[in-house]
Amino acid sequence: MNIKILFLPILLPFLAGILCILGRKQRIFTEGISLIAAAVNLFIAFVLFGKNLNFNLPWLGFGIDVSFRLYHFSAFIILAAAGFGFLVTLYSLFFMRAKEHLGQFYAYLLISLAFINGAVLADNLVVLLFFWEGLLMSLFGMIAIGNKNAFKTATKAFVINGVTDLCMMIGIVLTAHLAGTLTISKINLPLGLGASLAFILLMIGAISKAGSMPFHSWIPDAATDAPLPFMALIPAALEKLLGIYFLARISLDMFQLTHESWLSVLLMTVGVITILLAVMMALVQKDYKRLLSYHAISQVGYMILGIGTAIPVGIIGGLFHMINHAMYKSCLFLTGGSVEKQAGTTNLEKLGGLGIKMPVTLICFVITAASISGVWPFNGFFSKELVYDAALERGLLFYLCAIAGSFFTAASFLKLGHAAFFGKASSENKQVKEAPLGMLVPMIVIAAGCIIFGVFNSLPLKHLIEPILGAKLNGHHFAGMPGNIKLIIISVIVLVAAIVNHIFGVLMKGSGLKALDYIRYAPILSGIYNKAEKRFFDPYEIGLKVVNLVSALSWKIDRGVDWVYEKFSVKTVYALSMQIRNLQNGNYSLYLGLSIVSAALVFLLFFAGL
Amino acid sequence: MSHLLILVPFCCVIILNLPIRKVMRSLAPVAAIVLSLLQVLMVLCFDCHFWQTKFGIIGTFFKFNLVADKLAILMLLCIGIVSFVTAVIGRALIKERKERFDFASLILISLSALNGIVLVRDIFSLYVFLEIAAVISFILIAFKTNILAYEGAFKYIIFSAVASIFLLCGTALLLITSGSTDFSQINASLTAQAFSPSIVLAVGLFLVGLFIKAGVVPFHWWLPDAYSEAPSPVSVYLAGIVTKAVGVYALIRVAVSVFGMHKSICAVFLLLGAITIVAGAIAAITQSDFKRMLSYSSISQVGYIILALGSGTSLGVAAACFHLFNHAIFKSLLFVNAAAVEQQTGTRDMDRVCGLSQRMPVTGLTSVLGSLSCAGIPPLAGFWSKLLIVIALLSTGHFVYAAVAVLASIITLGYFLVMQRKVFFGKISEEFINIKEAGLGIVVPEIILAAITVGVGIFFPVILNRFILPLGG
Amino acid sequence: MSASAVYLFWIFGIFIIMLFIIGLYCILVTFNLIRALIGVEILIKAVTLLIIVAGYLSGHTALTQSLVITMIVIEAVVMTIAVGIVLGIHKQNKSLDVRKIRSLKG
Amino acid sequence: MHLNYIVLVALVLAALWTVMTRSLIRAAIGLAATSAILTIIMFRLNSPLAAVFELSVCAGLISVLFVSTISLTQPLTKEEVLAHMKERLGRFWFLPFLVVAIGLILSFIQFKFNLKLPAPEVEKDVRAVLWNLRQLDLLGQIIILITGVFGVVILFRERLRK
Repeated sequence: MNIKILFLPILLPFLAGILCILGRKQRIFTEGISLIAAAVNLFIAFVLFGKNLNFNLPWLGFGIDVSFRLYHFSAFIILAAAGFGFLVTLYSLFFMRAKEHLGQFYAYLLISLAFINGAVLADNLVVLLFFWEGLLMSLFGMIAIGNKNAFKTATKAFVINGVTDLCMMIGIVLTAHLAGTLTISKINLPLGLGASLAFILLMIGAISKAGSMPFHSWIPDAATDAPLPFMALIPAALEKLLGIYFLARISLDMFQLTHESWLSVLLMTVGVITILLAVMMALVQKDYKRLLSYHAISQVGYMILGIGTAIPVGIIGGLFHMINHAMYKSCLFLTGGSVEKQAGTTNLEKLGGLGIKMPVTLICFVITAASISGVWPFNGFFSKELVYDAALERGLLFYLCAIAGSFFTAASFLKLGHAAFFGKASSENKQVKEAPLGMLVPMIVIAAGCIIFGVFNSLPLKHLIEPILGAKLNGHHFAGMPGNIKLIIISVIVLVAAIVNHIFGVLMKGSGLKALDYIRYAPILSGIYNKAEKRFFDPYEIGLKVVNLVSALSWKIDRGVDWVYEKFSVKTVYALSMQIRNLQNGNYSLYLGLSIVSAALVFLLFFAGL
Repeated sequence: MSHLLILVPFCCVIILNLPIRKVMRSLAPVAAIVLSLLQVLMVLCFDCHFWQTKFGIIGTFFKFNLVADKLAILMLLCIGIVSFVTAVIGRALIKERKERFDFASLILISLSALNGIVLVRDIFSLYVFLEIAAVISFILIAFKTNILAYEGAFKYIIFSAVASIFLLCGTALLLITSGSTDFSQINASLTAQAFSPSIVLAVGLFLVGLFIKAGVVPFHWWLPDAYSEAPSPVSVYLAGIVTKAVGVYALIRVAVSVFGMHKSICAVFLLLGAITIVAGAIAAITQSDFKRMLSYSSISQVGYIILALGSGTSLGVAAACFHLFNHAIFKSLLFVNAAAVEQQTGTRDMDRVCGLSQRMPVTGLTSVLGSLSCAGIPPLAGFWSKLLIVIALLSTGHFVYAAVAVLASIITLGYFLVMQRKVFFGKISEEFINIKEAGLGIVVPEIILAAITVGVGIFFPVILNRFILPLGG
Repeated sequence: MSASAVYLFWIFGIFIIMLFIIGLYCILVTFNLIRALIGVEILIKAVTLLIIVAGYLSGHTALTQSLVITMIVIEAVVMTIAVGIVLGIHKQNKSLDVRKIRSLKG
Repeated sequence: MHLNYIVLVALVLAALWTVMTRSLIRAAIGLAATSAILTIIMFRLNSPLAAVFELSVCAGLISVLFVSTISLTQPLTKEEVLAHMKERLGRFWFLPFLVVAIGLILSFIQFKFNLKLPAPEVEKDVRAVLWNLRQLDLLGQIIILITGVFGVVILFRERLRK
């Protein structure tokens, strides 16, 4: 096969995206182009899957080559991205129908696909960085075309990701310095002091792309401000795929991360904190999309936890959880989109009783919610069990935190489902109908995928995930029911506890929405929640405050400096100038005398310099 | 065949003074323009056959010791360009036919004198040609025969005479210590022996003489008076090339080919260069007379050249020569602008004129280019030469001097902005509401010079390796 | 060169320096333009003497004589021009006073 | 050699007189005298041709130039000269002492010069040197003479027009 085919998944969506922006304003045209491009991209991804290709073209010198590497892992990510890209495009045809900025939306969508393909294929850190930053651009554009607040949110996303990308850039420089090469597949560094620093910097880039704490705060804002298909595609699927892909690459290939390393503990800690804090925030949300977006953050914690354990079972679990999460979370967002499209709002207080009106949406929601909560036999159950297994092996505390996260996840989805689909229908929701077929198809496909990946979990595990680790597995297989019965029993107990808790909450407060309010208003937690809702813990906001303080301070300094520049220095120069001019008084005898004296000084200098 | 560069302009003057004066009078300005253009063209194809040819009769009859190396070629180019510009604007600004004839003849003579300065390889012949150029300068400054011009000319005469005496003392002492006046022989003898006090005395006297001629700061007193009171075309000529060839080029030549870059010479260059830069720039900032401000700016830029020379490396010499070339171009341009302003408004007082750029767009635009180039703003030519100077200084470890160079370039930008704001920007005053753009004879040189400045800046990467770096030798 | 020649040169050197001081003093202190030019002339005399002495001591008498001849011609021309300018100043100022040509300042 | 010293002292005295005399005409004549004394030294230092030149040009031509300038500029009347004399003396009286003092100080210093002997084949004939080796200087002389002519034409233009 011609090696140039590697350029296709990058160039094709990119050019299609450019065409969408440049093309005529007619809707059919842009929609047609983007659907075809997404479909062709999916086809190419199928063709590429299972192949091993390497491409290298010297470019800028200094080891900066255009080099691509297609192997099992990258082909898998490209395939997944292409699949989600196609489905979300299909969904958007109906969802975005009446929205503005249609051309831009599809353009950014396709360009994002192109950049993700590029970033995944890249085998050179600089090329990777190029696509990585390109993704930032399309991310910014895509959020910015949302509602009125979107531009502010887009700026926030841009700043947060920009800062972390800067860290990554430094990390790349450091890595290249330590390894002596920029080619990813040739780097294999032991974790010394410098390498640890490089690892942390690269890790910051990766987990920030995946949306982990503390670089998460733009995601909930984007959920309310940006167009919904964006949420289903970018933060829920593509960025997780890319971020976790890169995290796996740096932990598995580029650095020799072992479970003895303190970096492993660091990663796991980040994962656990992300799980707990994000799910706690998710619990109390009163907006469909916002709640989902917190879960999108929370679930990243499982993946980071899984990869951070640095033992095969954890890594397999993390990666499996990555693809599972992409599936159920994008499907959940899509159901959110249907609800928004049909009911006109995503505010849970105004929703209710939609289950009868939208049965297909309800079924898809139930399947995916069960999946995310880890109910057998859906896919989330299997990946979570793998992660639990690994977490328990590394430390009881990690396991307990993970299982607690699971409990809260289940509780919040019970609340969400109860509030949105059951209970009394509010007066505005009387005429709500089922979503159009084009929106249902993607949801059904993904929901079906969730079941297939769960029931026949050996299919993805054997063919997609396990080959990534290859020889490191030592012939172990993780398909089928998890081996550790105790863990399963604990998981079931947790789920049952969540249901009991929900019933208890409903009985106490009287409605599904308020089932978890007792947590929200618990003595200590309420204060924390209040502050969190005022974005007290948002690093971006803290950063803004610090920046404001610094700028106020520098304003003062600036005035002082300005005084030095404008008044002091100018006055000094003018005074000096007048002195020199006074010396030039028209008397040539004085001039000559001064010249002779200075000539004598020059002679002295000469003799001194001798 | 560099004899012709000296002989042809001189013979041309003699022919122009033949008895058929009616015809010759109208021919003289054209002859000056044509000859200077010819020189530019000859220099531009400097690797052609012409330079190697030994013309039979002339070659045997005149046994001149002339060498045209890279540095000399660059100077010849500057001389050609600036003479061309001066001849053109002289033709435009001087109305009376007889004066025009005299002016053109003097330009022709000075062409031969300046070419002589550039090409000679003997310190006494150097002195001879320096004196010719100086005498022409006296006459040109006093060309308009008003009292202020006389005053400037008289001060220049006194300083030039003293400088010549220093030069001659240096020559005599060098003759004693090395037995010759030839560049290469002196150089050989100086490198053969250690620097004894007598040699230091000789070298010092020679250098001080050249410092006075170049207008380096503690010896600069004559320069603003002479430049600012001379007629406009003469200011262009003096600031652009005459004092540069007479003083600065001679300094570079003597420092490079005769004395060698001795440590103590470099130290003196560095110190005086820094003082010159700062003092010139500071004195320029409060001037209200357009040409006087430009004169001080000229002093300041000469400081850069000396400073670059003081770094003592071949890169420094190359940077100095490049800045010399750039300075010839942009300072001529600025003086032509000043000439245009003076011609059209009748005053040089920057506080009186205002907002001229509306009425004189070409002059305004080209003066902006010239100022920015002088202040060292990329991508104009002046930026690159200053950059090279700073690099040359940094590479020899003279961090303080490099800092001085950079900081002074801020002051340079300052006084040029003040000039631009006063003269060209803003609202035009009632007094000058009816002025027009200067005539073609001024506008065309402005455009040519601005184009050279911009072109050299933009094509700098090409020029750097081909022309500039070989200058260091 | 022998020690006596060095000694001889220094004797001449002392007188040359004295001439220099006289000339420079004249230029610096006088209030008359023509006297200033006369001061310059004295400096030129001193330099002429220096060159001749240099030629005599180093044996290059032929060379130094040709140099001195050239120099004298040049200085004569310079002096002519200078006198022309002094006359111009006198014509406009009606005075030869140095203190009246101090209008170029700053 | 003692004659040389006497002539040198005379040279300095003539120069001092040139500078210190109160009348401009006397100063010009003093300059001519200085030139003439210099000529003697040049004769004694094996430079006869240059000496002739010095005598004709400097003592002759330049003195004539100065004298004619002084007569053109209507020098001060005798009363004015007498009025200025005292003030002039105030500025000039210590010049002779300065000169003598410096001469004495310098005579105590021994300044070492490393002189270079000429190569044996060095040209001894002035004419040969001037016409064969210093052609460029001759050309320079011609050029500066032409320049001088132009200068005189330009500077005296208005004077002639009147």
